[in-house]
Amino acid sequence: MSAFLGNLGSPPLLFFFLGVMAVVVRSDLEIPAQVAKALSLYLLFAIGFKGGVALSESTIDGSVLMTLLAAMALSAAIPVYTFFVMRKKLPTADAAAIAATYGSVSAVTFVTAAGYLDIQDIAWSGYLVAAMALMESPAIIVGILLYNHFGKQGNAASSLFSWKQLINESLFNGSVFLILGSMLIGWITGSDGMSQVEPLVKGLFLGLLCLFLLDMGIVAARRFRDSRHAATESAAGQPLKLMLVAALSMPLINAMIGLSVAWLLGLSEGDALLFVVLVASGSYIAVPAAMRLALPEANPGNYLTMSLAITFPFNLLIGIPVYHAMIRWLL
Amino acid sequence: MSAFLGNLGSPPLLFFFLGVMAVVVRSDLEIPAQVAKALSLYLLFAIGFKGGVALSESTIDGSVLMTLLAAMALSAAIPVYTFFVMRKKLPTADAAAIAATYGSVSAVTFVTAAGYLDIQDIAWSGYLVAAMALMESPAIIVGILLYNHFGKQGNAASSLFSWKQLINESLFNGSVFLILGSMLIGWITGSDGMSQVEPLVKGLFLGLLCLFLLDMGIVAARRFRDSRHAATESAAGQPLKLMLVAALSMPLINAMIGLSVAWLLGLSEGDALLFVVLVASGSYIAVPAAMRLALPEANPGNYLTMSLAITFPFNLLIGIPVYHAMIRWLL
Amino acid sequence: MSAFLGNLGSPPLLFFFLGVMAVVVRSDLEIPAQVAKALSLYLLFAIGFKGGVALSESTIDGSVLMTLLAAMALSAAIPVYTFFVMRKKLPTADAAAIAATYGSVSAVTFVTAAGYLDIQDIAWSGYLVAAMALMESPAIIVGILLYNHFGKQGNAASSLFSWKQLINESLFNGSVFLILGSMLIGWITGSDGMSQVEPLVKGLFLGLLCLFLLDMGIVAARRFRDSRHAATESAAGQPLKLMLVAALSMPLINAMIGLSVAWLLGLSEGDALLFVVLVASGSYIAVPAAMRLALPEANPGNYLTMSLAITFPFNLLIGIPVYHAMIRWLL
Amino acid sequence: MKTCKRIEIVIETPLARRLATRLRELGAPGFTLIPEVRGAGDRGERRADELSGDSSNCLILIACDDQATVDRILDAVRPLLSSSGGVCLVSDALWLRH
Amino acid sequence: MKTCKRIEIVIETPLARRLATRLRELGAPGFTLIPEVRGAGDRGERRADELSGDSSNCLILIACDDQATVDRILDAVRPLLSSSGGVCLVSDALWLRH
Amino acid sequence: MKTCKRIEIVIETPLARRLATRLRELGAPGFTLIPEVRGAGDRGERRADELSGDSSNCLILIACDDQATVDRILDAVRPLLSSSGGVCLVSDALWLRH
Ligand SMILES: Nc1ncnc2c1ncn2[C@@H]1O[C@H](COP(=O)(O)O)[C@@H](O)[C@H]1O
Ligand SMILES: Nc1ncnc2c1ncn2[C@@H]1O[C@H](COP(=O)(O)O)[C@@H](O)[C@H]1O
Ligand SMILES: Nc1ncnc2c1ncn2[C@@H]1O[C@H](COP(=O)(O)O)[C@@H](O)[C@H]1O
Ligand code: NA
Ligand code: NA
Ligand code: NA
Repeated sequence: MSAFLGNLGSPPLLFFFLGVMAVVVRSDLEIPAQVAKALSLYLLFAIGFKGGVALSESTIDGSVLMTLLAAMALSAAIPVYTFFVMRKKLPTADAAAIAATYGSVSAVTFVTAAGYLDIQDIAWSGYLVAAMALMESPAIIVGILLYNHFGKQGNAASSLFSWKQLINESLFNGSVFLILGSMLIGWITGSDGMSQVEPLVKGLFLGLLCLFLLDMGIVAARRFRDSRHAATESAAGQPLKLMLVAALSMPLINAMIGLSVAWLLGLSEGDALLFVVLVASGSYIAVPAAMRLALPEANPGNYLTMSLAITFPFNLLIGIPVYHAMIRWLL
Repeated sequence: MSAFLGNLGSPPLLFFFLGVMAVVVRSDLEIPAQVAKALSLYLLFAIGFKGGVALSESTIDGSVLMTLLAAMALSAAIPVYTFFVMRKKLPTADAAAIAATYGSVSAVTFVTAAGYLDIQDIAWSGYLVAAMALMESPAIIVGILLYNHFGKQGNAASSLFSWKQLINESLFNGSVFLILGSMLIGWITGSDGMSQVEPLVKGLFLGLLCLFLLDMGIVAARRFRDSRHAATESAAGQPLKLMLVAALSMPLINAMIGLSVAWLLGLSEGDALLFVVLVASGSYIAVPAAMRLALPEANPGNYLTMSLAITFPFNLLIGIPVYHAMIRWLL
Repeated sequence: MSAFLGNLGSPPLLFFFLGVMAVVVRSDLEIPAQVAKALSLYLLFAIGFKGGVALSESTIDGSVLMTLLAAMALSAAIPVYTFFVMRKKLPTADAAAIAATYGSVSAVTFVTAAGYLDIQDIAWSGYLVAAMALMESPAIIVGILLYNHFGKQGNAASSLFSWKQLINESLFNGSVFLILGSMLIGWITGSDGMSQVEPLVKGLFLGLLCLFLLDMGIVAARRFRDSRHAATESAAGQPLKLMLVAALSMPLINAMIGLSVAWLLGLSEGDALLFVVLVASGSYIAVPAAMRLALPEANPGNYLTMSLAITFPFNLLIGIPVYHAMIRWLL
Repeated sequence: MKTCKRIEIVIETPLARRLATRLRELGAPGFTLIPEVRGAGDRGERRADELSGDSSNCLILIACDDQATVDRILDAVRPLLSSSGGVCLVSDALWLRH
Repeated sequence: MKTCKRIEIVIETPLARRLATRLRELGAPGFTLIPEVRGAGDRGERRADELSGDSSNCLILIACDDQATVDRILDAVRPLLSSSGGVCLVSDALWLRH
Repeated sequence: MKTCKRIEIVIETPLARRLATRLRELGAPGFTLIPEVRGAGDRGERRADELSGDSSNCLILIACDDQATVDRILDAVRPLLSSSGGVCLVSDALWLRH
């Protein structure tokens, strides 16, 4: 419980709240778009580099490979069950997009969880950064395969869309590429490299995370407001409720799955938390961008709102400390 | 006198000069707009956070509340006298806009004064950051009230302008919101929070202030040049002279008022300087933006040029050390 | 040889490779344009300030002035021989633009070399920063003079181009101005000033250099790819080969010239390396911008591709350690 | 393809934001806004370099196939231009229907 | 001066990037792309504030003096607009020859 | 509403800056400049990613109701386009008078 309050009371989380409040009181506070983009690149660079250096100081054994494999397998498996559940209520394209979204991961949730562990001086292993990077693509590919198999063929944008291109994009997507690349460089240069970039990579990490989460709070709250408006206007109100239920239950269900696997793998406290957070989070950067191209008929008002405006804050504020408490209780 | 030279010789001030020089020699040096915006958000975040942490370590007593009240009262009172003086020479809308401008504050002048104190190891209290945030809105509201009462009614932009909206905007204006929010978070998380974000909030403060003032030097010098051109073209030359006189005497007069109040309140050396700087400075961000909406017939070539291109550099270069010398002499 | 590997294995260089790889695998990784611009301003600011502080701690004697003079003389002389060689194969305008390009310098190559020395704890003198700034303009002016003398007169853009303006621009070009200004301020404020901005100027230097070189890798690789496409499309293939030969031999030849002069001047190990790097590098910011205005008929596909996509990576990856090895062997 | 009017408005950023929210009420089927545009006109230069963004312009583009709506938009824009400056151009275009 | 068609397309950023690379294949003599444009239309607001950039629009401008090419471009754009939204306007202009 | 010419020029950033300062001398009543625009044409791609900004374009929009001024502007633009590339389109529009 103190961990729970500890998380809520840490500057990064409070800045997320502040961003939400800015939208609520209709303040015109705004982080310039290019700066927000740069902050997100910084976080990927820093976490990747840190992970790589940590990796260079440990041994990569069978259990590491098992964990990476398990991460990829989960990111391919989760979309399958998600798709069939969602399809009962939603059009095939939307179901596939949501499936891909939740199979993939949220880098910022991961980064925040890593910061949460750092603040509490709990160790975590660098290879989990690799796990994060490896979980982006399988979900995208499975999501599209599902749609192509169960949905009607011949979507209109197909003229602009080729499988080869899409696989390339999901493998070498900017975020995935930067994080893997930084990890590799951290791994090659080790602690010598770290000593050169430490003030940037470690010193500024939590401070810049505050500013980034401030922006995320603004963006998430705006999107939530938009979708509420849309729900009210369409007189139904039903979709928002459905979205809320799905976007709150999916992280919990997936966290349970992740927790079981982490337990089977015998991960340490810190590693288990990061693993669970990866499984429980949903993408709102790489996957939505891929979905706009491959499944343009899927409505981002569904999948993006769910992952960005509901699941992301939920994991950030409640998920991380709750998953942590469960891990402590279990281990 | 050594303090005076000390201020002129500090890197932040010298970078302001450098920006001015860039315009004088027609260099194409330019800080990208979104980066300049980000630097200004950083300064508000850092000074707010620092102020909040300082606040959490001190006790809030009656004298603190008195100071905050005095600050707000001055920011409402100064526009009144300013308006009636200005109205003798200028159209009502311009007089009202100038009044609002000088009732409000310049965050960067405040931040520079705080840096000036830090460099000289003179203590200042966190609640003055709150005073700064509280002084933005009253001036805007009084300025518009004055115009509505004494000016002709029915301005053309009224279709886009509603009182409710405007009050909301001046209360939850981005800068005000960020500084109050950061202060609140600094206050909640205290020194624990500070230890997490210290390298960003304290370590980089003066360095980034240098870069920001470089940009301010460029922007201020350009505006000064534009207004000189405008003055020459309109053959009169009179307005520029009037602007110069007003924009140099107002900070001095208001500094005297602020000094008296600070003395009555019994503020310490550092606090008195910050208080005086608040009263003596004029806004060039929040107020001009509000005036463009509420009083579009007021010419920003007057009020913005005065506060940004004349009063701001004056306070930065001469005001701060002079007010400091007076406080030392008085206390 | 270990120095060679040491350079290749340092984080900044590896991030340059990573940027190149991003283009090779067609990743959509991209540093926002304004942020990349800000990073380049930061590097100029930091290296200038550091150089100025170093200068304030040393004495400026005759040998310093000799070095500065030699630097300017080389930046005016190199374009002359380059022009006559290039003119045998290329149109006059292109030859003049390439001449100006290689007479001038690459600030980032210089900055990387300085970082390379810092990492290896080899001392270098602040006045070399001044040498860098002084080498930009002579090359531009000589290049245009050569073109005006040997090329056909009356270029079409002349309506927008005046000698006076151009000289002003090459003297007070943004980068030159910022670096000289920061150096001056570093020199004035000395170690007191440095203590205020140290975390920004020194702490973050290598980390931000990594991010900047990541961007440079992307930009250079894109340009190389474009020019290869252009070469293939035009069926010739010849120009690319010519460009490759010229852009690889020029830094080597100029490095030999620089090395001889450095040896004559009796420079120390660190200073000699920076001097050689200045002479051997080619501009891809200031000069191309000036050439677009003064010599619009010169094709940036030639001079910019050569300096940015070939010479720059060559110097970064191979040049610096090779020149260093030669200096060690010679001294 | 359907004929329509192409309305193009250059106006200061703070006013553009307000105008954008009003356009919907006026019945515009949609709009596109290009932010941080520079310019010069009767009221001098706008450099888009000021920190408040109040000296940058926006360019708003509206395609509208209903003449009554066009008139309503122009009536709303006219007083803005008189008091705060800016430019509004109207031309004919064909709107690709899909 | 030569008469030509001025095609103007507002479309989401991820699609705009792809469209731009296709334009050459369709025979467009060139194009100009204004990035990070905001807007609102049938599918709600696009604020250009999302990190993936997928909620910002681009405005693509194409001058084209060959009617067959114009038709080819419009045929390629039409299905994009149907599935992903956006606007395409065509008007007449004179192209300054140099 | 007054008839006018709507001149639209796409040109490299360094030249656009100069052109903008010349426009006033040529009698243009004003202009609007959209910076950092990308594009492709006869001279290959301009990606707006280079640090000097010299590979980005600007789009300059000029509304002008005086034919003599229009001609003067076009005469000044023509040689620029020949030597440095770019595009200039002219169309008719109505200028909302306020
Ligand atoms: N003739 C024109 N053509 C294009 N844009 C213009 C013109 N006149 C003014 N503008 C734009 O409208 C803004 C305000 O104009 P003004 O109110 O005349 O100062 C300027 O900053 C320009 O961006
Ligand atoms: N009538 C319109 N005029 C100008 N731009 C429009 C219009 N309708 C839509 N747009 C633009 O096209 C984008 C997509 O429109 P839509 O598909 O209708 O949501 C919007 O975000 C606007 O930028
Ligand atoms: N047909 C066209 N339509 C629209 N913009 C064009 C066209 N051709 C060229 N441009 C723009 O003008 C710039 C220079 O063109 P060019 O000189 O043909 O390389 C390009 O980068 C484009 O931004
Ligand atoms: Na997941
Ligand atoms: Na004041
Ligand atoms: Na050189």
